[in-house]
Amino acid sequence: MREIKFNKAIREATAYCLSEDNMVYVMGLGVPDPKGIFGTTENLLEEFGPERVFDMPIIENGATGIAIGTAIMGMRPIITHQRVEFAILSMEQIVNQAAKWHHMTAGQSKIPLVIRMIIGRGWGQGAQHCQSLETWFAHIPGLKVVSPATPYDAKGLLISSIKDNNPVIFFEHRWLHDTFGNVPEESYEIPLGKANILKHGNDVTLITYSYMTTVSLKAVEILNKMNISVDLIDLRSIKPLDYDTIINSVQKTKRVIVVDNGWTDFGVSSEIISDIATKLGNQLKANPKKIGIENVPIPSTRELAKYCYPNLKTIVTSVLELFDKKVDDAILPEENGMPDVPNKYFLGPF
Amino acid sequence: MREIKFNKAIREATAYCLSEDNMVYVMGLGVPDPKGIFGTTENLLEEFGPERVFDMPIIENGATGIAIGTAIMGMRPIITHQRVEFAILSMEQIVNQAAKWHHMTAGQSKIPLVIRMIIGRGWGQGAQHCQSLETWFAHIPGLKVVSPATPYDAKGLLISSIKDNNPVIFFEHRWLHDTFGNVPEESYEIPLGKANILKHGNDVTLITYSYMTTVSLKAVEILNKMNISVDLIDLRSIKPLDYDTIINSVQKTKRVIVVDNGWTDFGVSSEIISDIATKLGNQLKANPKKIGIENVPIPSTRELAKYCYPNLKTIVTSVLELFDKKVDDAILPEENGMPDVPNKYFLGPF
Amino acid sequence: MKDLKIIKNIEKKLLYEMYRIRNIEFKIAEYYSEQEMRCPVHLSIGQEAVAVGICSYLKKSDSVLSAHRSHAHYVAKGGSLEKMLGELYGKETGCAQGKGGSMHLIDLDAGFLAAVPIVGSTIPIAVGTAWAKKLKRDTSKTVVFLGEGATETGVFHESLGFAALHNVPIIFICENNLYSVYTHLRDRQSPNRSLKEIVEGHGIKHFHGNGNSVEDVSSIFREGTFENENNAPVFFEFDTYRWLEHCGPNYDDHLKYREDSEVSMWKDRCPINTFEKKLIDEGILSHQELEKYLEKLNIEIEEAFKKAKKSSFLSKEHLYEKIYSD
Amino acid sequence: MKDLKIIKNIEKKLLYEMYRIRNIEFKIAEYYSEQEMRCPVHLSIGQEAVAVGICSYLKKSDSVLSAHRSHAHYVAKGGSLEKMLGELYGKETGCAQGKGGSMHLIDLDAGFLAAVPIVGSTIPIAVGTAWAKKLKRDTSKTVVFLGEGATETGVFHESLGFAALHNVPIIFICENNLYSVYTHLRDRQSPNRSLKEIVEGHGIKHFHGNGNSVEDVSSIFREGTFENENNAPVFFEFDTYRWLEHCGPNYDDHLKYREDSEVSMWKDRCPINTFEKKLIDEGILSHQELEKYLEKLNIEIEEAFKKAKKSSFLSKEHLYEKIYSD
Ligand SMILES: Cc1ncc(C[n+]2csc(CCOP(=O)(O)OP(=O)(O)O)c2C)c(N)n1
Ligand SMILES: Cc1ncc(C[n+]2csc(CCOP(=O)(O)OP(=O)(O)O)c2C)c(N)n1
Ligand SMILES: [Mg+2]
Ligand SMILES: [Mg+2]
Repeated sequence: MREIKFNKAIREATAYCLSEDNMVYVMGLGVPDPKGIFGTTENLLEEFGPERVFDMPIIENGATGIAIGTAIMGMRPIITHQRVEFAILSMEQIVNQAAKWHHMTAGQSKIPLVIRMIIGRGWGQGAQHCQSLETWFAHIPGLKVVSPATPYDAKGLLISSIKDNNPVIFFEHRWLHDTFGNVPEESYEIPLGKANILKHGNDVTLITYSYMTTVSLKAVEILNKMNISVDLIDLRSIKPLDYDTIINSVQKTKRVIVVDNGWTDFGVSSEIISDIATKLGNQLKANPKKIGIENVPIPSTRELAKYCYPNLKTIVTSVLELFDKKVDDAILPEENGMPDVPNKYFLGPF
Repeated sequence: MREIKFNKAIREATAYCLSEDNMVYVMGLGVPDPKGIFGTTENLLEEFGPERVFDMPIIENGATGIAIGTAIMGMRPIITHQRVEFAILSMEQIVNQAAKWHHMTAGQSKIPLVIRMIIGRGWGQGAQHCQSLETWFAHIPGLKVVSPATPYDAKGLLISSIKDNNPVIFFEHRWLHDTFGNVPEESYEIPLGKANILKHGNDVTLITYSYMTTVSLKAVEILNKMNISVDLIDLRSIKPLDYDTIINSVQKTKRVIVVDNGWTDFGVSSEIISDIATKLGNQLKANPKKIGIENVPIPSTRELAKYCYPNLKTIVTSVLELFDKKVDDAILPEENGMPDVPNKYFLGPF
Repeated sequence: MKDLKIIKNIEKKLLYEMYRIRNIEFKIAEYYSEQEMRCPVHLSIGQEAVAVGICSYLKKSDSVLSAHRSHAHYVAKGGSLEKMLGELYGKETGCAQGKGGSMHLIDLDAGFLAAVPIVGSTIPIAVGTAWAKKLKRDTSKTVVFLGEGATETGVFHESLGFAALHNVPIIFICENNLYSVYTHLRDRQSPNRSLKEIVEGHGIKHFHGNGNSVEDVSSIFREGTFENENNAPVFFEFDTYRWLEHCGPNYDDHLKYREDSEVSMWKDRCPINTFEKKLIDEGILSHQELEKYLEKLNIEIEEAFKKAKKSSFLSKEHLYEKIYSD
Repeated sequence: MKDLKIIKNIEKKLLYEMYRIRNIEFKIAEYYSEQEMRCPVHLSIGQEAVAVGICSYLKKSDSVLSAHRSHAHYVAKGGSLEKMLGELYGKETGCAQGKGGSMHLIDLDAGFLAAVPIVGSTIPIAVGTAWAKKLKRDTSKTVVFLGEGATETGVFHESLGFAALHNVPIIFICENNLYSVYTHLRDRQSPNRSLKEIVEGHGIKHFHGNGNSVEDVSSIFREGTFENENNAPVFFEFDTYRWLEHCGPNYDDHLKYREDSEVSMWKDRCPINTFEKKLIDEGILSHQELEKYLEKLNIEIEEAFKKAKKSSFLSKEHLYEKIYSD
């Protein structure tokens, strides 16, 4: 199968839906500009015209309401936000209106709406340009929350999200946009609300999503070398959360670690661990664990920011601790020298 | 000690701080109006004048920014929101700005700011007038989150919140405003970040906060009659969360139930249970449990809304289940006939 | 109310529609104390002329959105009375089966798309509605009602900016009743503020008129919408006044947040009385004819209440339904 | 730069300050490729006249707030160059010890209170600052710089409304550089929009001028602030142009989101060249004098870079410090 980048997978899914259903449109700051939202909307304007692909003023809240209005009329808007922080301005429309509309109207109206939010770390972004607020949205009944980790999933989950008749918050970690993966040319859907078991094992369950899935995959390789076999669950969707897949796995392995993509206090990992505890607490062989982003506002300087994020070593070490083992540094590959960039080709400025 | 209502305790704390420190002011929709935010700001305008106590246009986000600006200049604003839903419009200022300001400026500026948010159920409010979003704020480093359950705590916690040099989100459940309790006339502070053990027992730990504390207190009485002794922890603060008090209690009782004041998915109870599980999971005699609001948009009609909320019976039943016991209906007092009002004197309209 | 359709005389229809709203609202106020309509209600008494003056010139296929104070708009747009009362009583016969309550009226058949209680929130939603119609080459109109308080919100301005930029055929109707809850304009808006200038600064035409005269409202509305047939947004501001308390069934004159003289001045300018007097003076309407209409109206209203009271509630399983759409 | 203080001639001072900003910015652009300033940078090259025209007439005790593109405002207000560069390098000598980065400059000693990258967010914060001063009877000024893009945000309008209502002595400076990132005004604002009318509709005086003429900027600014001594808010809009890419150290003409002719037209109107030519033509300044200044400036800048590069980073424990204030 051909390999393409994550950002191109997003673009392909969008282009497919735009061509398949003329009710779909894309709106967002910078959507038709030369950078095309990290390459995810490149040339869509040229291909589909300015009624389907367009920019907007800096009106995040208003634009969300406008999208809701078009959705009520049967359209299927996709909104993009280059940082989740900009979307915070539109929480009112997302949470009070879009999320509840179908229930409030007793099913008479629906809001098929995809809101793409770019999250994650990088290059001195500072406290207001790198948050990961998945848990906020997952707390709200009526929203769906999706978070792909691979180009394949990005395409399939985005198509499903656009076809879904509900408001879907679609989180893209910035460091994934440039990653490569196998992606079929034809269209396909990945069901929302179902997790994906990426690796099968018996000793421990590792649960994660988004960018941390890519790091966890490497951790699993290393752990395998140390004869620890891992069930690696990539959540794909955070809401609805696939409790069944999680529970089945943990029932088997009896050990579990959740690698959060955000802050761990009151975070996604808290929900997962609490669910496991209420159902399987007394069957576990070791106390469950969560790791994730340090609970601080993320500083701009790379020298402090680097301590905020879990990495390969943190994950491997945490798993080994469940078995009372220590990590052998020799077995860990060299870390990317600069922990504030996704790869060595990245030269800034954002 | 004299008994006063919760709303008067809030007013007393506010008036005390207004008179003690002329940097304190109160701003919010309806603050000086005849209803005075459910009686909590009654006549403060007359007492302190229009430069200290005032209304505002319908500009929740702008007003929060304005308050932050005054806080940078050394003032100590108190903002009020009659429903947490209105405050959603100001999440950007609260979360990107106020919460991170001190850290972002490397400690050079601080934001002493209290934002009072009224939460909770009632009288056909519908999906947009009854949410309890404590967990959102608790997820954010740099915020403090406080939620009193009694008039005594309301006064002491509000004074501490106003004196605190950080942004404090102060949650008041609407059904508490008319409750009575002992409140000293003089001023006093209750430390933020410390939970309160309301009842001591050995069999089970019951953790809760805000309105659900009042229901849980009744549950404990009933459980005591059934020879189940309970450690009842009222959190008082949700952030910083008093993990130590929780862990100490659960270490003793080895059984725990968390009664959430909001939705249980990705909620406050998830954080608490996950923390217990990571630290004490393997010592528990029964799997921990969470109960709270059904994970649905709350309908207006009382006939559906009533199923959304845990009540005395739910709590007692849940605790008994930990001991494989069933509830004896005879021992439960008659429930208030109308589950959509806080007491029989309530006649609407909001 | 079917009868209205056969009343050829448009003036009479306007008066009757205003009476209909007022009598429904007063009946809600009356029955509210029975504690069976267990939700907040924001009544429209005093403001009937705006709703009627606009909606009488809308077609069924035109769309209306509103906010917390929406009964008048819903009724004037032809929303089902039975469904509205059912909703206030929280019953399954309600327009949202009781899930919404008074602050979330909807009647898609009548073109009443939505009302929500967060001030300002339906403004962009309405702009989106109108814009979708333009994109779909649907020429029916979209009207959003808002209070003057809502013009303070950020999202109001964002919505105007977008509507002007994309030439969205949205019709804004602002009912300026001087108050946001208990707070007078003077405590919320600078005396130097001009809504007209703001709206026109955004690039949108602004019309202003007496919101207590149903004739003024409808003639200004027709003039303004004519001017803006080629998709441009247009803004109407009408001065009017709410008689009862902001939320709830009662007068609130004892609270003294507004001068008695102000209240009585506005009551003297009652949109119904002044117009009724005119129609009678001009011989367009007779007392007897009006009496007959009011009797029929009374029966219609009482029956709708009876039906609402008699209806059942949704059963528990509906709580968990329709959270997500299939 | 101490020397500026002893330059009696105000025109020279204005030119020198503009040069100072430009040369600092170009030096940042030059060193950026070394990959040691690892944060986004929004450079101000082309827009120096607004910053200098305003800040030269502010006192140290006056306050300035800005947004993502704040280097010019910070420098013009007298912010420490060493601290700014330290911040861009993420070092503990930075104005926020590296915690903020380029988008969060602060220098309280210089009266530069804050800059944040969320568009619009410092506008209400600045209104609050000015308002606190009024309440505290502190007569120093408060100035907030914003882009024309920020005038689209809801919070901008909310802030204007509040400032007008409470007569808050805030000074808004809008730099209209035609673009929000790569998006031209025409794709964001209706051709029928008038910022002047909007601002005046809110009840606030609006002044407009050539933002590439430091003389125009300062004379209009002085005129406007005189008019508004008694606490009223006042709004200034200046037309100007950004030369480099929105974010980052490079030209971006290859991206073709703006016409080459537009860029070169604006470069011909360079605020520095035009003013320099004038001063030389009028004999106020000699080439030699200027050369001498630029040499000294160069040394100052290079030394500040050296210091920033040499400084240390904060150590790990600082990550957990100052999350809460005591
Ligand atoms: C965002 C928001 N803030 C505050 C409120 C509380 N509130 C309900 S109605 C209202 C007054 C609105 O005034 P206006 O728009 O003039 O409408 P009117 O009630 O006069 O019809 C307010 C402030 C709200 N519902 N939403
Ligand atoms: C609320 C918000 N939305 C979007 C962005 C992304 N963004 C950063 S700068 C910018 C352009 C702002 O334009 P303008 O205010 O004119 O300032 P300029 O860059 O031209 O100086 C945008 C849209 C943001 N930072 N904040
Ligand atoms: Mg009003
Ligand atoms: Mg600009």
